[in-house]
Amino acid sequence: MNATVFGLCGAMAAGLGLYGLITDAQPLRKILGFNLLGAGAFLSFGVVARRGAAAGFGGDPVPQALVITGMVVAFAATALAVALLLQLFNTAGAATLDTNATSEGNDPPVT
Amino acid sequence: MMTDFLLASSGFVLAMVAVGLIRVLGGPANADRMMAAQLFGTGGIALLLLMAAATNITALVDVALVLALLAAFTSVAFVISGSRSDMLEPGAAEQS
Amino acid sequence: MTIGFALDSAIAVLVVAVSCWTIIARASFAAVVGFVSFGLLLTLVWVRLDAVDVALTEAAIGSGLTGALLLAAAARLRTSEFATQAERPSMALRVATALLSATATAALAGALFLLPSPAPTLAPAAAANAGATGLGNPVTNVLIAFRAMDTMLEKVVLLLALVGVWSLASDRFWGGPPSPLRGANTEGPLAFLARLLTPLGIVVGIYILWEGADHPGGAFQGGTILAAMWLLLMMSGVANAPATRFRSLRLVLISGPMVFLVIGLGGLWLGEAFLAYPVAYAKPLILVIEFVMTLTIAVTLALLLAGPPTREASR
Amino acid sequence: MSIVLDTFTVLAVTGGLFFFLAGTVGLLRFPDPLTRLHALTKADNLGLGLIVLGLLPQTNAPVGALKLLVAWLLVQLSGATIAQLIAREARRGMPQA
Repeated sequence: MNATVFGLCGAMAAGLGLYGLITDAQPLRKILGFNLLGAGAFLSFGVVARRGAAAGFGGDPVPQALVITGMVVAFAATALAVALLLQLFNTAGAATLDTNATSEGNDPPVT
Repeated sequence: MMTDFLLASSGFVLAMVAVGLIRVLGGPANADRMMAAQLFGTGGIALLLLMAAATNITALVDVALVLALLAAFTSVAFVISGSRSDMLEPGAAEQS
Repeated sequence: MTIGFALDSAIAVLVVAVSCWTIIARASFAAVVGFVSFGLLLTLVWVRLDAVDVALTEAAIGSGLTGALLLAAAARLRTSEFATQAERPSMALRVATALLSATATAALAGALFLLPSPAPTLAPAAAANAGATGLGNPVTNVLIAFRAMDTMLEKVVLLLALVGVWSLASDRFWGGPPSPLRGANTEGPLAFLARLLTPLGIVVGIYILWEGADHPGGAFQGGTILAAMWLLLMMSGVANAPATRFRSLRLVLISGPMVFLVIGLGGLWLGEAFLAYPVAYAKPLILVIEFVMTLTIAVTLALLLAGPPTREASR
Repeated sequence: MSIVLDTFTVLAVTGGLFFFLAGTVGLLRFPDPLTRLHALTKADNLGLGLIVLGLLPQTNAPVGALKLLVAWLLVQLSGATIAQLIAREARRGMPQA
């Protein structure tokens, strides 16, 4: 069945996203990895929806609706994460999660 | 027969987009990378329109419309952030 | 069918290749461009999975808005990028992570392969109850009627995320406008494009909302297109980002969840259940919710992307 | 009648595919961003135009044909302007590259 190809592809995207999320030191790249992980999970769920094709629909509409809701929530979470990251950059002068690097560096300007 | 021709045509356009995408992502200049959204703006839309005609799902034309709008929006975002990161280039480029 | 299978396989290989690029690319800008391409390719995947509603959402939010957000962040963080690149984790950690990721992939793929053969589905139930709302699009039915609670709470999540972003502003900027989204040279072609594209985009956005009743489309997709058009005006310098203290702006932000809540409580008051629409008025009520929600989604998404207020509110 | 229309579709779509091929070859072979941009925007837009033209007889409602034309118009409008914006970026980066 054709949908299986995309299931495999979603699983691989999720795995790659997880790898990037853990190993990449840059917070922005972690956010990218997290989005990749989420997209892979949505895609896998989309394959489940496709398997549930019945009653004249091309797929089960319930998982499809949940994926749409999930995408909007993922965007909201990404926007908040990016705003936090930019705030970190503005106050600490570097976008890094390494606690030693920020405490050694110049004192953050108080706003 | 017509269906097969249209589907095969969309496969051909996909191959062209794939080759172009590999070329464009590799750079070397950021200006090259900015072309990625443009590539989907023409190739992706041609692909969707061919698929819509092949499968008789007319809603795919709506997807093509949305993609056309959002590809333009993303291209503008590319150009603006690209030009901003170029403004910061002296310093950043020399450190590396 | 074989042509279709070849097409699907080619798309799948391309998706995996682009996600690899997103992880391994050296420069963040290149990685984000890879991610945007990934989103655009996913749109094709959703089309091939016969989930056109999801394809529209992916094209609009997944690649469009998320891409613009991450691109702007990559541009801002450019100076800090090379310093952080040095902090690479040890080889042992990377190998362990690779193993963990491979296991996760295998588990996910295995779960999909081991799915029971006539897969469990709610499609017949959704088809049987479609008459209760009078709408022809099953996905809109699920979103607005059958699982309306999810959709309402998701509006609240969007609002909370915006409150979170705004609360990062320092006290003296509270209520002021966010930073301008403008680029280096906005005069000329960009302003021309924004003026030309926005009216067309608004028509397409409303059309997608309207289509959502019976065909793929709806409030999310329409709202995102409207948000993108507003952002285009801001990025090209034709419009300015609004001060966040405006009453009217805040009213639009809360009107979506509020209308949902009021109609939901109305269902309770009429003796049925929370969010149960009286059958005779189901369709007009749903249209009211969808229309108000589109406006709220458009404004919330655009402001989420614009970020926290960074300038003092002018009196 | 339908044979004539189908032949027209096949011819126009094949012509469109040819221009997509030409654009991709240009993208691969041309030496700098400006010429590559030229290959991408000119050839692909012509290719899309021919494909839209070829698909017009296959639509079964006037609204469908209208939407095809609107999609093409949108790409034309945005493509022309964005090509110019990217070209500016490419030219600013040229001396170093």
